[in-house]
Amino acid sequence: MSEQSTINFTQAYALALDEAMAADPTVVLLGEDIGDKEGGGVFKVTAGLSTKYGDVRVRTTPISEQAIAGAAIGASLAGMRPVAEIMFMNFMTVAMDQIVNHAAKLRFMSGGATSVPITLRTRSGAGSGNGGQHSDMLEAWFAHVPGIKVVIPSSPADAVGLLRACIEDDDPCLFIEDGLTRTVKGPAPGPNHILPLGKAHVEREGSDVSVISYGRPLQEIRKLADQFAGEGVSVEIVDIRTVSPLDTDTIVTSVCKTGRAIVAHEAVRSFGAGAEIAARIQEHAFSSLKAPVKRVASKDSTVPFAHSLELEFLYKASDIEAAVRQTLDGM
Amino acid sequence: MSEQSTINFTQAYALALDEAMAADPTVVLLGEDIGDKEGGGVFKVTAGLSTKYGDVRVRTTPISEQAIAGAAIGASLAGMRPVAEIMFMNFMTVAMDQIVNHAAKLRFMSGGATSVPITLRTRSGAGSGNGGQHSDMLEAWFAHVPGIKVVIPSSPADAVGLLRACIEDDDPCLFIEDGLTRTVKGPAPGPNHILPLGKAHVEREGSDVSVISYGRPLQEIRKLADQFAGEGVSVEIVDIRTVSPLDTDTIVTSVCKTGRAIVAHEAVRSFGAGAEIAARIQEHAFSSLKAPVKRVASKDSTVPFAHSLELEFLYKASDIEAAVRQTLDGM
Amino acid sequence: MTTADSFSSSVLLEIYRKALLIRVVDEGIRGLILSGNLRIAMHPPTGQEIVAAAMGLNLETTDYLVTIYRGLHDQLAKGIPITLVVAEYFAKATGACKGKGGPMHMTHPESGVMVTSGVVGSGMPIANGLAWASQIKGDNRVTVTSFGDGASNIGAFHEALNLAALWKLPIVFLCQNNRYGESTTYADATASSTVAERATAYGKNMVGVSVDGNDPESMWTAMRTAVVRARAGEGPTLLEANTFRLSGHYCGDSSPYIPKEEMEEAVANDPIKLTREAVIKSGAATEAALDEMKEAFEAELEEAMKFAHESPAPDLSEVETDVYGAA
Amino acid sequence: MTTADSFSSSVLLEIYRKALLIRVVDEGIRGLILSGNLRIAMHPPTGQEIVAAAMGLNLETTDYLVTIYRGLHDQLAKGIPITLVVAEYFAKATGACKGKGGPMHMTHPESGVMVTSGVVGSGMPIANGLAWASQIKGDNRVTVTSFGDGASNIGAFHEALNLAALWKLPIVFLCQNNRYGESTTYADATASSTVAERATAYGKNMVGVSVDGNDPESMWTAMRTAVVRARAGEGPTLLEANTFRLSGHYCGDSSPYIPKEEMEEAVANDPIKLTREAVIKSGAATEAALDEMKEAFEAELEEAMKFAHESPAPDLSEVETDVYGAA
Ligand SMILES: Cc1ncc(C[n+]2csc(CCOP(=O)(O)OP(=O)(O)O)c2C)c(N)n1
Ligand SMILES: Cc1ncc(C[n+]2csc(CCOP(=O)(O)OP(=O)(O)O)c2C)c(N)n1
Ligand SMILES: [Mg+2]
Ligand SMILES: [Mg+2]
Repeated sequence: MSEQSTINFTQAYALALDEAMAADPTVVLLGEDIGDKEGGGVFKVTAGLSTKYGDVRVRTTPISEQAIAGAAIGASLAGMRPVAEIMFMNFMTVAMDQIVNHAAKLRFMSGGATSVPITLRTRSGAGSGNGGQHSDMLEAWFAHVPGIKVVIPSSPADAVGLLRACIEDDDPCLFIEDGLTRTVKGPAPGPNHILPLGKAHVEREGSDVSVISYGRPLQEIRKLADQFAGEGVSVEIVDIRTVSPLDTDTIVTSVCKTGRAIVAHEAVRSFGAGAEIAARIQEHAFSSLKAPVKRVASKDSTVPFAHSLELEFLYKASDIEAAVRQTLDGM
Repeated sequence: MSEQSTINFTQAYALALDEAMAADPTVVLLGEDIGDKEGGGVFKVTAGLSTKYGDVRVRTTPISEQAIAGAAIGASLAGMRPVAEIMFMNFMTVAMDQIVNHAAKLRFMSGGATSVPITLRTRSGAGSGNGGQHSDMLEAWFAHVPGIKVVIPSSPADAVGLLRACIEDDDPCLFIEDGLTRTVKGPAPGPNHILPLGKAHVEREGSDVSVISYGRPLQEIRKLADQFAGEGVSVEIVDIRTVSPLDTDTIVTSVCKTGRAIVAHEAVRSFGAGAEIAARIQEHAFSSLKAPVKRVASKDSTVPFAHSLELEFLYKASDIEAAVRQTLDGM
Repeated sequence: MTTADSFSSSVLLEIYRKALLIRVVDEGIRGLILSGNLRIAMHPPTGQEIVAAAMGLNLETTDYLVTIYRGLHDQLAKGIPITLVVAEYFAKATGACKGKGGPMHMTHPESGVMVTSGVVGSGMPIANGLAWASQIKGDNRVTVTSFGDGASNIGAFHEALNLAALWKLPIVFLCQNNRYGESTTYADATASSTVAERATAYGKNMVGVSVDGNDPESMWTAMRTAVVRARAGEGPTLLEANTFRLSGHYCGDSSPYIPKEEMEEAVANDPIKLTREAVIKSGAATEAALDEMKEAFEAELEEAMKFAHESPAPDLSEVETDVYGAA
Repeated sequence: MTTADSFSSSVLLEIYRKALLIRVVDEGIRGLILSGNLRIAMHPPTGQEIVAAAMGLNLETTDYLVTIYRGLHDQLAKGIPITLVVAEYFAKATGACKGKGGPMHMTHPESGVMVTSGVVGSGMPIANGLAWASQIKGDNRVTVTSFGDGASNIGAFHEALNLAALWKLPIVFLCQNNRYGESTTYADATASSTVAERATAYGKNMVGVSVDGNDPESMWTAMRTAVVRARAGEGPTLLEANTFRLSGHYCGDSSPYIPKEEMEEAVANDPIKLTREAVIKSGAATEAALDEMKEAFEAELEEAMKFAHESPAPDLSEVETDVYGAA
């Protein structure tokens, strides 16, 4: 990283939006407080963009998530590529009808006569002391809705490449940003870095165990993989990048090779995305499995306010480590 | 069934509501068109109740799902046990904030100072030609939200016992009714039939394969089990009844015995409840499994209008049959 | 499709023409359903034809419409070819949406019918987006979004009207107040005495107008004013068209919850009947000409039904096309 | 806690007393945060104290309150003991919610604080339910639900006000209009020139009133009228209290988006300062007495902070209690 320039996640989102707006005049942004008059957004991702591209293309909205999602959908039907910011993922609940009954379905229900190329950017994750209504990871809900793609980046460069891909995609995409790691840095990508959606990334090859994850936990998994390497355990890391559609092939190929799989995510364990990944692995790699697929996730509870409780709620790096060791023991 | 009286699902829901209202004056109903002035509800479940218990306890609302859910929550905080009807499950999307951020969390976030004993009754299921916005099975979403219980009955008697249990429960419960099978009959339960929540029901013992399901598919699974018995294949049927909390013990015990498991539900396959059940089975019964846990579910698509497409979309009894045969072949 | 600058007997005739077409198709489809020859859920627009006709006449093909499950009148008035509508009702591959959407989700961008929604109130936020796109592009289009009186009580209505007023969007919120939402009366659901007065909540950019939606002149004039206002960039209108739902909430609903006298009065004032009388009185057409017009529409419908009947069902592979499943 | 039937200098003093308590606690907590001694997100009610004080004085302990993340003033005015509030801010087991809810989710049924919500506008539908329960039981309680100007643009607001008017619920919708929603101005978010005029959309059962929320007499009188009206079963009020947010959206927000002059004027009109002057002028208390009052509150706060500081953190097992996990 010494030679190369680095950027953090916030800079990555901003870069992707800027590049997308420069490349395509139909890309417009809307959301609460996103204009420069309002300080460029609560998380400053859109800072400078309304000045650069004008208030018409970067539009601050009232606090009206249904109106925001609806306006994005409608504008997309008329040929625009709107990127809407829903400030926190828990507020997606306000707009679920628009997203699930309309954005995800209009293309199918119209028999392909229309499509909804919108991107919804939102943010979440526990660990910042925001409590029960600002921290949920709800990606599994959207993954359970055919028609909408669900994307979570694990590095700034991926954030650029995947957000650009969402904006260019002809279907609605949900792009999820992590609140806690927003200042974490990584190598900056080159210009116009666009990654494919629906493709998992084997970011580290290994032979003993596959650790499959997305988003924040990758930060810890990379360190653990180094640590295990020191012990002679070879960890393969699969970053799925796109929760839905899920790249079953890449996951299964990895597990068929290693025979052992850990799936890790921040969302609460039960009925989370990890369940789908585990279910597919055992479906397609049953005879290769030397141990059950283990899941690491946060506890089935509400995100608590007290920091000590919040840490106890969250999945831990040590949980992932323990899961790797157990699976090596065939447990 | 000859001696015993029978009732259909609609009568079962009505019976449970009537019994609950008679037993407890804090039970109140609210929802669109539910009063007798409006004909007793679109599905006639509440017919007669506003006449019997008065307009104060059975209240027709405007078309305002957020207001309905919110009123139920608020009244429950003040000691009532409201039962709210959300006409179709797809309209739950309008009220997701109230249900997920409030109903499910207030008890935790208040440190136990308050609780939200509400029941949300809703209805869904494909097969009736209602198309993309009236047919989704979204139980997995709610099961992914700690704090709310999710219940789906598979027989009229269970419908009575489980709906009564939801109303008596001190936590919010989502009770899901199937639209297509509303006139299907079964034995009537005795008075005040109340079943435990969170307990699966091994409704048929068997030794070769466990078929785990809930709701509508049980109608077909029962027939298939008879058919397989004729072929000398012994099917154990586990009706989970409560999707969340999920009775892992009963499921795992069954699969440890049979060594084979099929999970069937109507919801679309990916990221559905079947994934969680499959994931838990392989976690807890790994060494007993003689074949991968197979899932039968509807296709990952939007519910289509044309009946032929709708049938093609839906899981089929033949899919369950095929899955059983495959798993017996170790596939 | 804009016909004139002010109301005249020829406008009256144009309204009747569109309204009659709607009634003919509506009756034809209801006939099939009630006779057991078509097994679908359908929400008839019977009695609301003048509203739709006045809307359609004041819009260009390129203007946008977002309507609801009770949308047959709106869709035909906006110009979806009858064959495409009927074939979609028949769930055929030749329907507007290849049989995948059905009556509740009819879409036909070529006619400007962008969305038909089955979720009450949900079309309004989407309609704003279409209008917003027109504002950005300066393409001079107007968006109309239809909804019922009951829909004025849902949150999406409020968010949409606030945004439209705030952004001065080129849009008309057309509330078709038919006095009932399913079986619940207006008064049991809606706290304001008219829907139009709710415009007050959205400041000076939003105009609220309540008219007799069954009266061709009032309805056409109000619609024209609202569309002109929108197209001129002067802001949105909440236009409440007072009308009645003559065939129940869904086809087959005998409306037992509607008082007998109320229903009788509404039937006596059937706008198709009254408008026909008015056309003849105005001299714009003779009885014979109108009878001929009706026969022509009936023939057209029969043709469409034949086409639909003979059309193939959608291929089963359609279940997994036009959607990005979870794979 | 209802103190009087009409405004008087002793009511003025009571208002000041509550408002001062709020300011002292608010400043104390902000001080801890800004000095790095408390690492929490906090939305200060600075400048909105008179609104809350007037509300609290007009309610009984058994009356219900639903408030928002910016809720410290409301919670204290309604009567949650300071120790419970402070301990909750400190995330301690002795807090009102055992440290599990935090400032954004403060609950204390014994004081009638039933819900504190972090989702804009979401409290209003729930407040209706509390009021509905009172209506059913005839328990004579009133529910007040606080929210911001920005919240008047979200769907839940509309659904709640329509239902409340329709059902004539004993409730007061208290909009604390502080001119900003985060960094967006009132005018950039809200199409109506006042929030109160939105009452028109809910018919005759709903009254809309806009008052100077920083003026003790106007605010107290408006609140009293609304509460009396609700308790008498005459219906809900949309009461808009015009005020200002002196310490930014969150503690640490320097509000660069607020024009300098606007902020200076607001600071010059700090209601705590003006009300103190009015109290002294009215003769209800001397400077010295008010200084003493302040010192007493400061001492009380210090005590509460000490208690909170020394209190244990919640046991880790609390993560899995008070919730029905998926098991
Ligand atoms: C959000 C939502 N809630 C409930 C329904 C069920 N529903 C379908 S139509 C209808 C009545 C709508 O009344 P109105 O808006 O007056 O339109 P109308 O049917 O009278 O044309 C209801 C309640 C729905 N489709 N969507
Ligand atoms: C549904 C929802 N959308 C967005 C937010 C983020 N948010 C928190 S406070 C706030 C501003 C609210 O403004 P207002 O209602 O005026 O209350 P104030 O903060 O000024 O007291 C916003 C947008 C939220 N909490 N909930
Ligand atoms: Mg209606
Ligand atoms: Mg504000």
